[in-house]
Amino acid sequence: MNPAMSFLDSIFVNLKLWTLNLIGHFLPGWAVILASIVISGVVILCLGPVIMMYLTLLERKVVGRMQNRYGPNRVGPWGLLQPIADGIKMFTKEDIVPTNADKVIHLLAPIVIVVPALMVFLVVPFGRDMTAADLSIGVLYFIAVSSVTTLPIFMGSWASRNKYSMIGGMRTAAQMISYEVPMTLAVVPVIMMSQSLSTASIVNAQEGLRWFVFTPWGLAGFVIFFICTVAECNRPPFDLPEAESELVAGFHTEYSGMKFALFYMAEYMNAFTLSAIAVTLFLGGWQGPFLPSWVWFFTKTFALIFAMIWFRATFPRFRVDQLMGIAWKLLLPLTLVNMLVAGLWYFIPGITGWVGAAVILAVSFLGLTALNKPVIPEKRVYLLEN
Amino acid sequence: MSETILNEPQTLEINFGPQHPSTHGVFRMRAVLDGETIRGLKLVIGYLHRNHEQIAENLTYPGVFAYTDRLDYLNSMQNNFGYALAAEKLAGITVPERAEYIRVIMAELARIVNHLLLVGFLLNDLGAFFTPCLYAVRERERILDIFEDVSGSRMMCNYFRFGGVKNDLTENQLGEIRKVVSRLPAFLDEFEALLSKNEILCMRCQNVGGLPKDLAVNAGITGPMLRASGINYDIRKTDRYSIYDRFDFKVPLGQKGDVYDRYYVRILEMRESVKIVEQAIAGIPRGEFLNAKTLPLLRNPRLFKPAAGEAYGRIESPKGELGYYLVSDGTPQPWRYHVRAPSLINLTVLEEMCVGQKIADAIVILGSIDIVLGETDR
Amino acid sequence: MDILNFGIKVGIYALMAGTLVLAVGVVTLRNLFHSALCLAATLIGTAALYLVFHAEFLAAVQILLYVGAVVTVIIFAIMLTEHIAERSVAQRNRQSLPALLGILVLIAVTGRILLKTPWAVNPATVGARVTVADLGAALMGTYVFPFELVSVILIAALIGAVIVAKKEKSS
Amino acid sequence: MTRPQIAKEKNPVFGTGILQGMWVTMKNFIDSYFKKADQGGIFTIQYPEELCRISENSRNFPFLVYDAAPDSPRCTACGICERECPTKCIHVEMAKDTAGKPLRKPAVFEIDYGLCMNCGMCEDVCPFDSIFMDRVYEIAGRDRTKDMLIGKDALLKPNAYFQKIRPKDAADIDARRKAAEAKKAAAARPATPPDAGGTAS
Amino acid sequence: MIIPLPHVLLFSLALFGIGAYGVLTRRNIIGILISIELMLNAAGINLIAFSKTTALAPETGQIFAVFVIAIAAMTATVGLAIVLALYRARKTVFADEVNLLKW
Repeated sequence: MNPAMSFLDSIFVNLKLWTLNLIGHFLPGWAVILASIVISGVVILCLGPVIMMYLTLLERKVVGRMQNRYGPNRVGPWGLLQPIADGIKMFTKEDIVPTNADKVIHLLAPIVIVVPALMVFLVVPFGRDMTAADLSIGVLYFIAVSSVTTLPIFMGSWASRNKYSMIGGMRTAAQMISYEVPMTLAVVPVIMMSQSLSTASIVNAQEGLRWFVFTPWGLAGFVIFFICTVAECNRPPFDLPEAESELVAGFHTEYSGMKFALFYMAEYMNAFTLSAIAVTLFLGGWQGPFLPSWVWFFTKTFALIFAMIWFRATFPRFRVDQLMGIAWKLLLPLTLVNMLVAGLWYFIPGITGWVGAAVILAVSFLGLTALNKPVIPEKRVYLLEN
Repeated sequence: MSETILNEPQTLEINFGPQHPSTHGVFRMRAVLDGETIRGLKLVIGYLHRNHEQIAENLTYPGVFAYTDRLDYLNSMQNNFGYALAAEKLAGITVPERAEYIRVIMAELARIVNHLLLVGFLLNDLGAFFTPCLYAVRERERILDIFEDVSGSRMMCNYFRFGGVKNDLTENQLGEIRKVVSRLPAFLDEFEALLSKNEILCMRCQNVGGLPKDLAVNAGITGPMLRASGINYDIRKTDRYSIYDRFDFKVPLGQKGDVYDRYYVRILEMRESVKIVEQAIAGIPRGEFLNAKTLPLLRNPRLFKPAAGEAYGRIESPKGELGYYLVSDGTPQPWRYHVRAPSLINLTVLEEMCVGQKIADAIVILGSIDIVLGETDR
Repeated sequence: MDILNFGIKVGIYALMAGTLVLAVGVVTLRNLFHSALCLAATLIGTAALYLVFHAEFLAAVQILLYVGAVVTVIIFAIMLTEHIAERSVAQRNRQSLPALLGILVLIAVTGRILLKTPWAVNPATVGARVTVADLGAALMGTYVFPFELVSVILIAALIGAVIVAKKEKSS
Repeated sequence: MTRPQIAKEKNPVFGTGILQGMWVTMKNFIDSYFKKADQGGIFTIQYPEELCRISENSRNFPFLVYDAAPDSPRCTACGICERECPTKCIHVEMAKDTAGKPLRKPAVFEIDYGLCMNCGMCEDVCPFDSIFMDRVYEIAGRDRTKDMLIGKDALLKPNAYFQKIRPKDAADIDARRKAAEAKKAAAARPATPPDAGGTAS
Repeated sequence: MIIPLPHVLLFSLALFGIGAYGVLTRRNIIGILISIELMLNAAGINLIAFSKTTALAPETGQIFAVFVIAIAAMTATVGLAIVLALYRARKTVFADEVNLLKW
């Protein structure tokens, strides 16, 4: 790697070190530690909302293009200031609280929901040595923290005292608990292979182009994990909790103004962090040739986010029982098979293991879909009468 | 919907509408839910009642035309057609050959418009984020451009007149129609690639909201909904009104009568409509577009005084059998005017189709019935 | 470093006090939903306490299972049985006072014993950092029997819960 | 005998239909950058900068035509349009001179655009070729009673305007009127004194 | 240990006491279940604290805490399933109204 590249690669790390050195000249040691935490924290606290704002713009642009229209293009060049205009609008909107609402919890829910969304950023390796806190239990931390998201959604739906909200909240609980299971199990092969829970060392285990997604179990795991992440952050085709054609707006029906914006923000930050984790686990994180590590990371992450937006532009929504059926009857058995396959792949080296693993996965996928009779499209015949 | 269901501990009564994103207007359903399953469902209609029939009885016969546009505001051409048929029958007016062709072209274009929009919004009800809807609207726009070019208005066309149509079709306009229609098969292929085999759509639609044959017949269901249940009943074929006997087209029939069949029958009907329009453009004769004898009647509507009597004109509107019943007492105003609105009558089986299904299904079933509140509530 | 250490200490005591306040909320709040939320907060507080003892794995499991799953299930049940838990219904039985007295006595006695006991602190254990790998090895080695037992019980509980909660078809 | 039928086969592998659908949206995404509107590109119109093409037949609200000057419109205040209007949105009052004699021109001619449903009935029934359908559309108002009630002065537009927006119809009508006038003049010349000739008020 | 062991033990004792109070006084079965969760938590804290200080093998306490969490999850599921069944059958979730075996 040439020096210019390595300079670019570690530009943010060096920037922080330099700042800390500067502080070290003037202040005692504990202040430096504190400053280090504060710098990381502030960066994450800024990064989250900014990413969310521009994700909304990106989504509207991409969906617009897929629907043969421009998307926002009035505020600023190419609509770049649209998120700011939206933010101003959100701030100035009236905050409506229903009469019968549980006021305290109604207020707390949108605040609480942002917290886990931001906390996940802590373990995301944005680039070489760019993990805010390289926890030894990184992946588990991510799973644990993202599972908390159910709670504020429940709070919001219950506090609104609205039947639509209530049904949305019920759906959220069912959906998120169900999809956590295959999601967690899909991660297991990765942990088995990299023999670590720390996100940074998982990325290190995918050195070069040995990304996990290039193995049969990795590909299957990635697809399952990605489907589950889409379901976890309630994005189409799994957006049942806020299904606007059925439940008006689901759990945030009764929210307006800034509170609604916070729900929105959490959703988009979740979309980002979950994509980032998927990249970390399966797509080699920041690993990649030629470009600086963080460029690779953001490219891959945004590719996944693009895929999420693409899903949104293409698919109808699942029904609640089908959603559950897919999690429990299709994805969960597949993850179990996948764990087995990962073991096989590990112990049978070379092409045999590779092909064997692929065959087992393909056969089990076909078998499971064939067993799931109700979800298989039927053959239909249409008579043409005179 | 009995009180016993309501009194069970786990049921929840919920109102869909009149302000709800997917009730297609100000329609209201009172649903009793058990978890996500619908145990009972009651329709509440009439929020858009505008006294259509009473208004029409206080207008001259030609003056009603503009009001029929507003019945099923998505395909005013078809509404005009039915009313024109009824009034022509009442007054014994003949329609010139060319006008008949123009009428058929317009009616079939309106059918395509309606079905495109229906499928688009059905997909919206299914939760697709506007993409199929906007693709459908993209094609619909081109047809609406033709409508504007021909009749002067995009949606409230008010194009038909007793004994013909308002304006003639120029060669240019015919070419334009041919161009638009020739795009449609390719578009429908793309549309089907997006939808018809999509597993999510199939899962959501197949075996949902099935309507058995006998119930469909007994409830008086007509239109694509009836044909999706497998009954061959198309007024274009049975009545052969206007000049529909001259065209070669088929009536697609479903088998199960579920939402998927209703969706797919409509796609196939659009393909048949394209065929009809192509044949009509090819065969359109020269001649007058409006019966010369009725022109003074239109210039002076009070002279249009059909002899006392009654007439029922019906057409196969995209939603079903659209009938107009007119009774004349010899004055310039209809003595009785009644509309048999397919939207309303097709809606009556909603409860039978929805009970036992999930909430999401109820929305989709409602979407697949294809109602327009302007016609339902009148 | 003293300032930092002191800060951490104050933080831990504050955490413990806050957790206790929330726990009191759990048992005293009338609205069951509120008390379930308090429970979630208490559990998160305990998880934070686990972090203090360098039991990161356990903290994560605590949040994942307790907050993510158990509390959610509890709230689910509260929602399903909601209209019973109205304000007009008494949420407390008549043994409040005796219960309170008894528990105060229990706490007093046990607390006294706790403070009197000379705890034999094992310095090797204090310094040890338990990694997830250690835990895994222990689960699969020394404690494999209880581990399997727990999984069997889990399956049994799962099936049992499904069967108990399932509606009879006939109605 | 096999009847004609269309069979919709099921997908060989679960998930291929989903991928097919994704391909369609991706194709549209790419096309939106490289293709023209009628070939699958972006078809929206950027409104204030671009305007829709409006056809000659297009109609929305009625207006009145005058030939020479606004104070001598074609309208004779006969009230036929008022009577035949399905929504009764037209209000006409005939002008009277100081003696109270009717003047065969409107004193008040108001159309409530908020009520008008653009049907074109008034145009059909007008025997004096006076009222026609306009196609202005940027006429939003803030008050439904004040801004939407259009009076005579705003409604009256010169014949040149009509010729501009609907050249074909205007040419037909002008020719017919000229012929009628010529015929009338020809018929009038021998019967009446020359000073009564100006009946084309 | 950054804070002395008895303090932690006192804390967990208080937590246990609060939980026990809840179990004794709540009428609602779900409320009782919630209180039981609190008590189990107090036990978990004790396990961790001891495993950090007095235990011979440092991972023992953690492993048993994991078991406690698993058992707690089971209590919650089975208990709530019973509550739902009860609610469906008897329309009540109050422990003192479930007195079928009394006579």
